Amino acid sequence: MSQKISRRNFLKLATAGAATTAVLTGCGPASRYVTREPYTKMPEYTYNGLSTYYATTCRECAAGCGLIVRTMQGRAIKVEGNPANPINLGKTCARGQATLHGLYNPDRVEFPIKQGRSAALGTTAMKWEEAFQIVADAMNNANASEIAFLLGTASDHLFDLITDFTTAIGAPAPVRFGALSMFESRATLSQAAENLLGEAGLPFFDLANSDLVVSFGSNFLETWLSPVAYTRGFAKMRRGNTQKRGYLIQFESQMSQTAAKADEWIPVLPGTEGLIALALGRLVAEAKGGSTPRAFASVNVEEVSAKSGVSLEQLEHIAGLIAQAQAPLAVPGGQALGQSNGLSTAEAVLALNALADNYGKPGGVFISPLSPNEDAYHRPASAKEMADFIATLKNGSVKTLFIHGVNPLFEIPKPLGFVEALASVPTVISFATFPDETALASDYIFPDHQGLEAWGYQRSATGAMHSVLSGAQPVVSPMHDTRSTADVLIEAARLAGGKFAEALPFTDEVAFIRSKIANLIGRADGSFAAPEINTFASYFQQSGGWWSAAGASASSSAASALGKTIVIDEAAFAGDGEFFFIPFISPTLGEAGANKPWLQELPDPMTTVMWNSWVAMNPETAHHLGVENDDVVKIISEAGEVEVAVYEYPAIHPEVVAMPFGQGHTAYGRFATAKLPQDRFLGLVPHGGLIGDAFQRGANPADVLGAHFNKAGDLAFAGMKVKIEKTGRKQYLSRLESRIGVYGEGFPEEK
Amino acid sequence: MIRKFFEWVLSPMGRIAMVITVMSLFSLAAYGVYQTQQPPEQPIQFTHKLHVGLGIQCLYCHPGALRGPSPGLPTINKCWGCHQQIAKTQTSPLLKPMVDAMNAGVGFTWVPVAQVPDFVHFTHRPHIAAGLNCEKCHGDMTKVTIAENPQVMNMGWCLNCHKSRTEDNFQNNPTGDAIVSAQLEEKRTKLTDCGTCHY
Amino acid sequence: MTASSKYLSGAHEAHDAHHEEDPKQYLMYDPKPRGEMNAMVMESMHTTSWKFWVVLGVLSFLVVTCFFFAWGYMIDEGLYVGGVMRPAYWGVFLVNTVFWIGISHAGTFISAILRVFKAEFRRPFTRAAELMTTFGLIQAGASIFMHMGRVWLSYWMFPIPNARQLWPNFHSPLMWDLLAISTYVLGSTMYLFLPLIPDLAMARDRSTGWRKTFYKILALGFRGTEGEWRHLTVAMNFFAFAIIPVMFSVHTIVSWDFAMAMRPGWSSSVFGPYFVLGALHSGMGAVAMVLFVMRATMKHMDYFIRKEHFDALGKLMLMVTFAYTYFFFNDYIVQWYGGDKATDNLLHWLEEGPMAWMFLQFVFFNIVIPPLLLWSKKVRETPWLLALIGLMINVGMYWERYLIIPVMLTINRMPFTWKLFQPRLEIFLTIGTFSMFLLFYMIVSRLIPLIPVWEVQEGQMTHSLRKVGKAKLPTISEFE
Amino acid sequence: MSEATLLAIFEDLDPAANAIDTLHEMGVGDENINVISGVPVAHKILGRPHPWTNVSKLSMGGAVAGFAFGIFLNFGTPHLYGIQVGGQYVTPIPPGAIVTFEMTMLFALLATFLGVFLDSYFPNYRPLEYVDEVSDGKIAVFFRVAEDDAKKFTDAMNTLGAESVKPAEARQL
Amino acid sequence: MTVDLNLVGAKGAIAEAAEGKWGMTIDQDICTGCQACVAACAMENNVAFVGEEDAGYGRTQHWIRIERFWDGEYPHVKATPFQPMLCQQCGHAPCEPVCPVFATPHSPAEDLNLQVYNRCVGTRYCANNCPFQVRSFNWRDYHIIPELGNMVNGTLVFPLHNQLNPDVTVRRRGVMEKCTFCIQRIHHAQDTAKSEGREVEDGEFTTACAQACPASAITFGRVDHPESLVSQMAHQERGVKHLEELNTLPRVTYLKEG
Repeated sequence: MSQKISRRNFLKLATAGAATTAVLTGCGPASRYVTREPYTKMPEYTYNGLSTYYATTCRECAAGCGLIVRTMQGRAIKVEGNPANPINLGKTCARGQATLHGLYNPDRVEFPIKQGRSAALGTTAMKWEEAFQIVADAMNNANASEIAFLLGTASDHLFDLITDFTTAIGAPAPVRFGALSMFESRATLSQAAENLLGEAGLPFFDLANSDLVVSFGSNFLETWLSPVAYTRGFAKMRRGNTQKRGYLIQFESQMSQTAAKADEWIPVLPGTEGLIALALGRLVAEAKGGSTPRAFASVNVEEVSAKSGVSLEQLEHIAGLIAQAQAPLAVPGGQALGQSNGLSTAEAVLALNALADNYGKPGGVFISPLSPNEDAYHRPASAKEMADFIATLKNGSVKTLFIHGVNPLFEIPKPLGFVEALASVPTVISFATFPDETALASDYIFPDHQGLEAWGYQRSATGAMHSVLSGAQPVVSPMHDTRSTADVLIEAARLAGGKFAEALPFTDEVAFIRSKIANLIGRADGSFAAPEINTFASYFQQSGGWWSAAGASASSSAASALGKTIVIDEAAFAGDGEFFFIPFISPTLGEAGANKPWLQELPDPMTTVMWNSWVAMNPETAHHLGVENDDVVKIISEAGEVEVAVYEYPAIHPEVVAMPFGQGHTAYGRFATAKLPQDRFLGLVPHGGLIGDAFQRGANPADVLGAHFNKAGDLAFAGMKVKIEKTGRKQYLSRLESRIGVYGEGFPEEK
Repeated sequence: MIRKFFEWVLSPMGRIAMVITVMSLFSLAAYGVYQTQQPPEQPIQFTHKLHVGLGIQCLYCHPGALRGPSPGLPTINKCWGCHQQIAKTQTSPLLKPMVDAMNAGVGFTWVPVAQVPDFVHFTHRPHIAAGLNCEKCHGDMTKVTIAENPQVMNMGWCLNCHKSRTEDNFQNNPTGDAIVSAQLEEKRTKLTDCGTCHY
Repeated sequence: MTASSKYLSGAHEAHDAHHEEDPKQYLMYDPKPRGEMNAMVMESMHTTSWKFWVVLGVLSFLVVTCFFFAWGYMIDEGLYVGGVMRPAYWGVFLVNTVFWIGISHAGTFISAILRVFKAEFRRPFTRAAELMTTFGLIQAGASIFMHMGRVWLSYWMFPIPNARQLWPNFHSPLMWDLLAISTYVLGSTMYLFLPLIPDLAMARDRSTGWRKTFYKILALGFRGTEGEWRHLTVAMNFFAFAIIPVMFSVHTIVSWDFAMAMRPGWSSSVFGPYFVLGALHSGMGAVAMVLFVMRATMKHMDYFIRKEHFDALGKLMLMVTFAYTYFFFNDYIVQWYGGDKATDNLLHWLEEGPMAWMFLQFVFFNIVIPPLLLWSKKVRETPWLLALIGLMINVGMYWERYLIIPVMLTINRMPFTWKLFQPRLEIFLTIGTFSMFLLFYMIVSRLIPLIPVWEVQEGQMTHSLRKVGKAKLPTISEFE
Repeated sequence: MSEATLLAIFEDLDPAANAIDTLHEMGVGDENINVISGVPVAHKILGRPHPWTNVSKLSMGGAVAGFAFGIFLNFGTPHLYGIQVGGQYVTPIPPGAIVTFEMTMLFALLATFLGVFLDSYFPNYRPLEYVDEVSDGKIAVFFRVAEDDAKKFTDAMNTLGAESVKPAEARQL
Repeated sequence: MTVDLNLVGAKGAIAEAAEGKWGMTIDQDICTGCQACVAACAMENNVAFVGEEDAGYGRTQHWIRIERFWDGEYPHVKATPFQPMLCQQCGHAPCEPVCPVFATPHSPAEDLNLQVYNRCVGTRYCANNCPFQVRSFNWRDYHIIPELGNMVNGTLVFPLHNQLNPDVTVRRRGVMEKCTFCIQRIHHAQDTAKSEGREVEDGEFTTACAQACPASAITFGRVDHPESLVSQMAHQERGVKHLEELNTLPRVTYLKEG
């Protein structure tokens, strides 16, 4: 409840920003919602009723897609993809489109705030000058090792700035973590790549030029690494080649959106994907003739078929397809890696690619090129590293914790103990744009701009064979009294003086960014070239970043890969429940989309559920449990329990239950929490409705995840077993689909 | 009761009273309509008469009309561009608001006079391109101080013009040329299409 | 042998009994002096018990809350307080419209068609039926406006010149509806008023105080000169003939609102007559109920409204039921036989879906039960029983409309959108319209003579018993 | 010489008929006789001339006007601002049939109704010669005769079985 | 291209006369159902969100929805190809003639179904008569629900309104709405082309959904220009039109799998 009160206080305190909204809400058909009154001081480049377009970067996830935002009279009207940016080539996903609802969200933190961590202290507004002083004091009053930075997944200019800063003052390097990286298992991927190819880095799978894709639990059409790029690749694979229609096979225990597009979806028992990869490898090798490579020698196909529940015929059939395909491609990912044996699974799948000998070839596997101003691939922290970081917080060796771009209280599994860690840190300063759980649990909130109001750049870890640095610039003047975090740090460092001031010798954020892109000046192999910084910076702004003109040709060889023995040990499952628990990031909400009303209104592609979360289970399973649609069940794991409504999902392994991540907020604005209050005068028909705390929307699967890691240190999020209990309550899920028409509920005969 | 009223109405006094009531209602309505037709209160008593008299083109202050939907209303900078060179600016009480605004750096917001409802998507550009003069719709600005609408701008008014300018008569098509009349026909189709303004 | 003789004798007795019925049981052969009848009618208007006022109070409360307040609330808040949604964009409001228009058909049928065919039993209750037409149509109209999203702009549907140079769209069945219903409501109101004038004059001569003024104004100074009678009778005859096609057109056009639509289950060419018959079906039932209530609650009505009338009404109902059954079966089997996929889905949905209970009730109440009961003269002559059947038929007919509109709308050609309609605020507004109808009827029953006395007397003057041999035979002579 | 209007009230139709015959014999023309009754009584029963009426003519007139109006609505208005819908004619004939039919009927009915008002001078709240018994089914016969003959006629009526014979005075109904 | 119906005559004749002007193809084989088109449409056209209760009750305002069905039983169950359903801009639109006030007329110039919001009185007949069920009704003022706004010194302000697109009318309570093929973009493109004295080129602009679609499954353009991309897509053998048997002449072609 404390959060509730403090959130209310934001709204009470809200003054300056919201008053600038030039909006009428009169009635009568002729009244205007959007007044078209002119600027009082109109910039010469704008005319009334004509739009201006700005290139920037999407900050909704770490992919780094380029955007072109249409603005009119100082308001951002529409987000469009940047056609030049090689990551997304002018396309956007739903989350990118809805970023405007983040910009104009009614629940933003509108000015710096000091708040007690307990409700009693309440919240008070601050001046930015005080804020700078507080940050400066935090730096001064602690010796370097006692300052810690926790950042979001994206590798952006702020990360660079803080890295430089910490290295200069000798503080521990910033930690980047987020739900996306947690569910993407980047550490596992790069680890596997290193083990097999001796080259760390994020593999890029060139779907576009492949003709047969075998995906092991990888959800590349939804949220995995760079969904827009991979979707484009998929489309090309399917229809790009006029001679042959690309073929997609998906091994996954529940039919994800990606699996729904697959020509063959093969339900497997979680944790057996690696075995299947090996078995396929062996069969393919045999089909091709010649000796079976060491990688696949150890595996016993019958055993695999028995364990995974994939029939021998199916395995042989698929092996045959792979053997015949010109450019077969195997993609690991998603729940396959989120297992205790995730690393070896990844290795097995990469080995399968090695067998197909498609490394560095079109339609094969590449190591994603580094970004222009990147020395080496800095992947976000793995769950293990995060756990260590939390441990350091716990043992009180950190006096001040700066949090930016991540909401650990919501995103991190409870057993990692971030709550206690937070309690043991004297000063927590959050730079959150929105009043999320973590921000409300910190001492100060010094709100950063929303992505569309901010300067910066973002590296794209993967998604294209180009080396890409996406540039960001403000498309509108800030709505509220917010400051860019970089500016805050620079200002504070200046106030702190001494080594701090030396560490950040910049007038402001822009100056820093210019210093970081300076090394590209004069490079001729890029999207543009400029002799000196001013021209370069303006081009950089205008075209939304810099990228190499030609796709890098990866020179990795896979010779060594096949020589290595790969043993897939039995996947270990924590907990004594009878169901495998598979969490996945909601394709529409992503990790942090819950506060954007239109993302909430988007139906989930597979279940068409809106505004809430569900647990998908096979109708048989539901029948055995004696529950049906909309019944609220309690999911109990060793780590905790959540209550969520049942969705009878016809395409899921009977022993598996799946649940989307993204809902279940207890803060983070009105759309993410309590449902829109509807008219109660005639709530004769209960639709929607809430469970548990009236202030929570949906449920958060992270509450039942335990702290178990695979060998690469990534979270074994799919390695849980859970019990399911009835609660007897109902929660009507809002679906777009018709249960009469699609499932024949209450419909007498076969449609 | 009813009967009494009935008889009273029939009596001469009653009839007079009735007439008076009806007339007063009418005059009230008329007054209301009249009120809606008054030019609004502007931040400055801007005299179109004077400025147009000085030979300033409409498009100088309302340039958007050439390029896009809305001609735009001049910002204070534009006013200041000329007025700072005019001595009278500092003295004239009428111009005081502008001077103050300029010094305060706030500028002022005009009240749009010729405003179409938000379900009408009107664009100036094609009208100017079609060779219409501003006064065709906005009246003769050499006569008014504060701009006001010479007529009620409703759909019938728009359509009349659209139709008359595209009908295949001697004035539009003196030679009776078949191609011209075909063009006129197509143009009329476009100009009387609901979707041209409403979406 | 014995058995057969028994049968014969039995038959014989029955035959005799049939002959010995007393002509006095018929109103027309049981004349009373006009003055007496006037007195009876006046008294029936004046006498009210406390019960009357209690019911009146309850009804007016319901009208204020459930009709005016609820509607105002809906206009203020928007239609979302109702239950309409995709795909059931139309809901209970149009169900009510169709239902009330159906009720309204009874009046015209009885007072016009029976007048044209000179069915003498009509005389005492033409007005009671005609009132139902007017009040029913008022409710129907109200329901149409309730259903509109922006009712304050409904005048855009009227063909009036405007600055937008736009006229309504005469391609639209809704426009035909508007014209037909307005014609019908005006016509039937005038047709109600014309025969009322002499009775108002009668009341004028027999009342004092505000009633005197009231009747004086309404009676327009009617005296009963030959000229006035002549104009009146000519006009009434014209109305009697002219209003019949209007009546048929109205419900046909209402049915076209559905039949013209490109939807499974709706697009059926038999809908026109099907709906008209349905309307008469419910209308007759309603008349039966009204007569029963009148007879039970109002003074002296047992003189004017007798067994014979219920009997005749019962026969009418029987006939209409058969006709209705024929059309129902006609519509149903054509749809079923066609076997178009969407239609198939729809029929399955109706018969076995969640609303199957409604479908069954509708079939039983309208088609199965009435003929079985109305067969016997005893049933027909028992007022409460006939009223009960009337009630049953009306419930059934309401279900029928409900099935045709929201339930059939559930099933369309896009299975992804199928959803079942649930009424919300509509429930209150429905109660509102029903209360308003009853309220009007109760008020009017005490304001105007429900029995057209002059028509009754005219009838009694034209009927006489002529002695032929031993038998007294009823004889009817034309006065006009 | 001044005239007087007498009013004889009869219980039944036959004496009334006889009375009218007698009046005719005594030289009172039909134009000076008027009959008021509580039910419509056909003229031939009392041997009265056939009363004229314009109602039916007016109805036909209304019908024609309505037809014209319907035609205008359906085929006229689209040409003021034609809009295409659903690939149909701008001025379709089948709906035209409906529109014209309804308008015809509406106008005809209205005309009939107004016709009654016009023909019988409704509403009319001026004082009129009337007796309440009429609405009790009595037959009232008015006739205008010379002041001097009033006595004679009164007797004649009484002999024919009139309930009462008195000079008719106009009064507020 | 325009057709004078009174010249052309019978309904049937128009079918040949007008193959349409603007058209769209949707490749169901590569549509991943990612909802990007839905979001883009909402942002471009000021489509309102309705909240959990109304959304669950079938009152979503989506102008384009993505349908998917199930086929078969586990483990051989298959999700049918995602099927984006939007207004098909029929040549013989059943929704058009039933409106009593001409609120949804046919545009002779662009050959589209228009929805004139300010003329609509909300009889909802058009929605009933739409075989594709793609019309959505404004059951309330979804844009100004008080809970969406913040109270700032006594006045309610709606920050979200800043995003509304001024080129598209914001619908009020009680009117019908539907996909317009982004007619505001069509007009803008035509206006620009005209001001530059040229014709609108193929691919010069496109609808919001087509622009956003990451898989480029949606193509938009002139179907009456044989060389335009959309015509070529539409004339593949796997192109089908929905409910063609109703002869409503839909302008959207769906490209099936395989």
